[in-house]
Amino acid sequence: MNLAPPDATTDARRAFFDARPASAAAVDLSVRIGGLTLANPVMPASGCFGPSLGRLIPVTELGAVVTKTVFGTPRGGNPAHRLTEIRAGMVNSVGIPSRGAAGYLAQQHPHYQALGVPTIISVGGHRPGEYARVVRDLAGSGVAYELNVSCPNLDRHGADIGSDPDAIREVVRTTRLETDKPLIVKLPVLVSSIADCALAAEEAGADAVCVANSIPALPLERYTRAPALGNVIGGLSGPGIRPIVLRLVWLASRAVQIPVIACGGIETVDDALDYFSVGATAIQVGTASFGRPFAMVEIVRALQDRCLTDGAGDINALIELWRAE
Amino acid sequence: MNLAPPDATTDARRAFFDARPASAAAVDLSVRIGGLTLANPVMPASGCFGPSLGRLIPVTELGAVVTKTVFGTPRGGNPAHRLTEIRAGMVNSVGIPSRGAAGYLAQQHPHYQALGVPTIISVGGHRPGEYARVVRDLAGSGVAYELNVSCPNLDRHGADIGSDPDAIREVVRTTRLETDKPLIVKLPVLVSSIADCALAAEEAGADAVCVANSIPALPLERYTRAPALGNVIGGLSGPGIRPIVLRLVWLASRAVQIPVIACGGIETVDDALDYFSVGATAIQVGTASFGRPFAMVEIVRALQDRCLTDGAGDINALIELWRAE
Amino acid sequence: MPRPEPVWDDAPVLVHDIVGERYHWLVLATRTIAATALAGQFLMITVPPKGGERILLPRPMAIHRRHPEQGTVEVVYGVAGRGTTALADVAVGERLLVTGPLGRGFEFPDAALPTATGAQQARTALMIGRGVGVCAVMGSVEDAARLGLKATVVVSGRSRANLIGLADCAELGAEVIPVTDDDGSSRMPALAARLRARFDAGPPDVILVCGAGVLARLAAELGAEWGVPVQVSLEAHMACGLGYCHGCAAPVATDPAVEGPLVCVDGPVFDAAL
Amino acid sequence: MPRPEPVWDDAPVLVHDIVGERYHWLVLATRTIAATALAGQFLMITVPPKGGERILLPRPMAIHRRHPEQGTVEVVYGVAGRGTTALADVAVGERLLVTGPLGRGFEFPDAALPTATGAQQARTALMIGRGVGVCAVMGSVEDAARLGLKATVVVSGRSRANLIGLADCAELGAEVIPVTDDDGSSRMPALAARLRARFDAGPPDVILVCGAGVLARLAAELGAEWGVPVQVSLEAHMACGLGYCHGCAAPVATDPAVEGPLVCVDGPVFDAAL
Ligand SMILES: Cc1cc2nc3c(=O)[nH]c(=O)nc-3n(C[C@H](O)[C@H](O)[C@H](O)COP(=O)(O)OP(=O)(O)OC[C@H]3O[C@@H](n4cnc5c(N)ncnc54)[C@H](O)[C@@H]3O)c2cc1C
Ligand SMILES: Cc1cc2nc3c(=O)[nH]c(=O)nc-3n(C[C@H](O)[C@H](O)[C@H](O)COP(=O)(O)OP(=O)(O)OC[C@H]3O[C@@H](n4cnc5c(N)ncnc54)[C@H](O)[C@@H]3O)c2cc1C
Ligand SMILES: Cc1cc2nc3c(=O)[nH]c(=O)nc-3n(C[C@H](O)[C@H](O)[C@H](O)COP(=O)(O)O)c2cc1C
Ligand SMILES: Cc1cc2nc3c(=O)[nH]c(=O)nc-3n(C[C@H](O)[C@H](O)[C@H](O)COP(=O)(O)O)c2cc1C
Ligand code: FES
Ligand code: FES
Repeated sequence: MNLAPPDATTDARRAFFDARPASAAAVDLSVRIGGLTLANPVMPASGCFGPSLGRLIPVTELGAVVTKTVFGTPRGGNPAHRLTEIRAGMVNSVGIPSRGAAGYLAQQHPHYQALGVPTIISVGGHRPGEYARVVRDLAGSGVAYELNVSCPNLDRHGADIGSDPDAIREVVRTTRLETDKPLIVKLPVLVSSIADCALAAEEAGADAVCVANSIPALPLERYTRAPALGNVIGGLSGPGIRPIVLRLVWLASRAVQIPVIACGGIETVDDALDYFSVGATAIQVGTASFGRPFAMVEIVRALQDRCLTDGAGDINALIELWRAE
Repeated sequence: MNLAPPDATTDARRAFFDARPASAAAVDLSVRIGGLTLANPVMPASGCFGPSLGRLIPVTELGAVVTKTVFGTPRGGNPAHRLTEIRAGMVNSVGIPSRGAAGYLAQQHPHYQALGVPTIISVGGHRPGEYARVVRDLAGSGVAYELNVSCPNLDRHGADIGSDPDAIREVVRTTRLETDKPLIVKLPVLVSSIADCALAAEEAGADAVCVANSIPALPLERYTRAPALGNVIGGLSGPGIRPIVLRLVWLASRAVQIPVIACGGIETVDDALDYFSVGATAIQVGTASFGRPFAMVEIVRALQDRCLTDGAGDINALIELWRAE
Repeated sequence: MPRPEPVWDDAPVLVHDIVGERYHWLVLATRTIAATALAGQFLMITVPPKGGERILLPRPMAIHRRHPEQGTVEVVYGVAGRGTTALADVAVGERLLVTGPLGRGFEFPDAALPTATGAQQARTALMIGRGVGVCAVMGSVEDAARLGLKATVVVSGRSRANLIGLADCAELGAEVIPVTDDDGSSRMPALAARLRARFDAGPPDVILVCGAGVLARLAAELGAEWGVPVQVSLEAHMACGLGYCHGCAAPVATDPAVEGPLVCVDGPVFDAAL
Repeated sequence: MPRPEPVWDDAPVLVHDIVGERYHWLVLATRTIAATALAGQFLMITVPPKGGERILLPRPMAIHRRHPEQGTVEVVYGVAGRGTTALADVAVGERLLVTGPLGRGFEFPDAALPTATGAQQARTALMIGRGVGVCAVMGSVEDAARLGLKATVVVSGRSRANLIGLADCAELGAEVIPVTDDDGSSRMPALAARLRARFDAGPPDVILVCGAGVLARLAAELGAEWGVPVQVSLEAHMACGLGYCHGCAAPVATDPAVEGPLVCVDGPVFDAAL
């Protein structure tokens, strides 16, 4: 074979790692979550990031990173297949394997610390009372805790903890006693009233809500109709869920004063601005990072560029330009 | 029915109106919903059918037709735009205009009766107590009532009536007193536990549940980010919601003994079989009829053909072949 | 006039070309629709799936020309969003699922028709369309030619190259008033003055217009001045085209307890009430 | 051997052809990956959006051949579902976003390497692959050629026309045992007998196999009989390829409280434990 020799690194990739113009870096994209100030409003969605992604992208350009959900005690996760892609989007039933709080601290947290970005630790529980214990066991590590209440409540026939405002209140109230760091409550989609859930979190002392987790779904194999996932049910994510989550973010933002962090199908700066326009303060990127590892970094840079071109001094001014109401 | 003569030019359309082979017509596709036997398990979704569609297709091949939801008193519906299409699917905020029960009986029911197919009347209410009154006012018209409980409960800050098992029980219990005809409860998607909702319907005396309505969503215009719908929020429907609704049908079927009628993104016989394989007894077709008016008739015919090719004597035998478990 | 019964048809695409700089021209073989469609009626065109792109809702499109002898209709459309982008990919020889003819079309009021005994002078009609809106009125230009009315057609567009229907008007013997943005002739005071100059001495017997904006307002104003009826063709987002989905509410304020008109069955052509 | 650092690259497609009756052959220009990839490592290939089709997850693909001097790698794939169907639409000259090299590759155990002082007779390796599974072992055939090992490659497929890598093996000086379904030679007792006949007298020093099915079981059996190590390359559905999504659980039973191996970082190559 006699093929023209290409460059060591293609132009696109070289340009990506070139230094950003000083004007862009000077734009103030900072946002506040409780007492915490993040350099910008872009972070990964829990479970869609790990320190190994930091090998591919300049992760220090992100506002924060979020860990995969940590449970108090070790869990092995679900059987294969743990994920698939159908036309409606990605469906995963990873099942949140976890090394437990102690295992996280010993084996994983050091790698997060080495990234040089604020680390938000996602926390899970099988019952409302468990979250506080996990946060206590995390012994002050991390800059904030994201309470993933999209976990089945084993005390209540398995409906998600986060679908019950009373359970949300209990999670936040008990966890609040263990830490002064910001608490973010990450809500599920399948709830009767997202406003009631967000309000419950706010009233109990949460500093922000994250809206939302993936949407439970059942993908079947074509032809055989066998369940495509080992766990039968998984969480649908990706751009197809965006219009559903946009409504939830809009309703949650109108219900509470605390910041709403939007999560659901964000791939580009325009998707982020859609969420900002309905009231979000920050955004998380999940599925998009798999196909385009640099998606988050691109969004941060595009927000800087939009501020410059739209003449917005900071992110709040940019968002004001796009408020839906 | 008044079918215009098919076009001389197109074979496809001529073939569609040709008589079906006797072998196909002999297949027993009948299903039972409470005391009612339908010739086959295929019917339109409420709001996605009207007698005018009967001008385009041989509607007598359907198992039943379902009316748009009828409220007790007249409602005008939502301002334009009432619908749009985005990549995730169709989104509608029609808002259920209704002429009220009396108006329906006087102006619309005669056209349904003229179709020569069993008519299931969809019934709406602003409060749990209203459904019984509407059914009483419908004075025995129709072969069954589908109680659309995906309506905001005006007594409870607007969460859907159908997201609260107690409210479902009240709707069914009070309506049961007014009629012996089959009652089908059509559930919303955004509920904490579809099993609890389906069980509440069954316990209170419903003959079937329909799973599910469209999924609330907020579509924005590209570029301007203005809400694309006059009502801001609408219902997402079409194939993109299928994996979400498949899970709900699976869970509901495992929870109750009464039939589960599946509704959500069904376009082809394979979609129907997907739902049958997770436990559905009958299916409804909504969005698909807009782009392909004959979609429902095609599904009925394909079910007949599958029974013949798979050697299944009736629909239950065909479904048994495809049960997921 | 009784409305023809709608049918669906799997219509072969005979022609699919670019016209002007931005429009697409479709000729579809669909004998029943071509034979029965009334002026101002429309089709619902289902966009076939292609390369993974799925368009769920059919797109409403005016019937630009009817050729009953040939069993064909013409449609002219602009690419607006996902649906029309995908439609533009359909090749000659493929088939398009179409439903029609649909809706209430334009109808010349009796006063505008030549009387059975023969009027003293030819009756006249003024049609006004802009961009693809010209298509909605072209069926009436066809009717006028058939009925012996004199038709004057305002054809508005961004530029000369993008005016739709000039050849059709010439073929049908209609007078054309071409106006464009690039020379300012399409702008409101200019166009209004031109029409008043043309018609103040002898107003048309009816005005037919397509569009909800300034052109409809101008038509209504002139109609009131001249004392002649005005009909306007409106657009709405549609799903069924048959009156059952209730998606195509006309953009008019209405009593909250009573549903207002539906564009697909009560329109798309409405009598303009000033 | 330390694993090379993965990079993403926007790699120009130099060749995209059909090979045999059912496979697609890609040559990608990606200098860093070509220079660093180890035998048995893989890429994640992002399928670009096209005509409305959106593929969200990148697809894992073995690196079939590495050409560090030319800065290229080769991939051979079969069309399975939506992702590979869309991938097959990519034209020469377009770019593909690829991440790699990823995972634990095949590594000859020390016992299979020629000693520094020179072994008395050449060490030998047996590679077994079926269909595109041949690609996973081809990097080891390259290594064997470079290191002076004698490689024997079982190339299995449905038919002669669909055997992958025959030309590669010839170029690399490897012995090929082609077996196919259509003449029955790929079936288990036949293939096992043939390999025993070929190797019982002088077994290979290592067996490398791709696939979770009968071939892996055969390799494990022969490895146990001959007392030589066996390495097997497995597949799993993947999202990240980097070990952080936890999507690629190996299809093995594990303690419910402890997560089992992940194919993308703990594999795809595992030591076969019989
Ligand atoms: C009675 C009638 C006749 C029409 N005749 C023509 C014609 O002859 N030529 C032509 O180019 N266009 C015509 N239109 C407009 C045409 O239907 C829209 O341009 C088209 O639907 C846009 O679809 P899209 O997917 O490209 O745009 P998108 O913006 O992606 O569409 C999103 C949704 O909004 C709807 N929508 C968006 N714009 C319109 C609109 N202007 N009218 C109705 N629905 C809209 C779409 O149908 C779709 O459901 C007509 C509309 C109506 C109601
Ligand atoms: C390490 C590794 C190396 C591979 N090397 C090759 C190769 O060289 N040539 C080749 O043709 N194939 C290879 N495969 C398999 C290839 O990744 C799948 O054929 C491909 O992902 C199918 O995608 P699809 O969208 O066409 O199929 P679909 O069935 O539509 O895919 C649905 C989902 O399942 C996943 N999936 C389905 N089948 C597989 C599978 N066999 N392995 C992994 N994921 C799957 C897809 O990635 C996707 O997420 C390899 C797989 C792995 C894990
Ligand atoms: C592979 C995968 C793993 C996930 N793991 C977690 C998790 O551990 N904790 C959590 O709160 N959410 C988890 N999620 C949900 C995401 O954080 C996010 O809420 C969801 O994917 C929607 O965002 P997206 O559409 O951008 O992916 C996971 C999602 C994916 C795809
Ligand atoms: C235009 C439109 C109008 C609808 N109106 C009603 C209604 O009046 N009552 C009701 O129960 N559901 C209504 N629905 C919901 C459908 O019956 C159905 O539950 C939903 O569209 C999902 O099915 P699909 O994906 O097949 O469309 C409507 C849906 C659409 C698209
Ligand atoms: S488009 Fe359905 S009612 Fe008009
Ligand atoms: S593919 Fe993500 S952990 Fe292996």
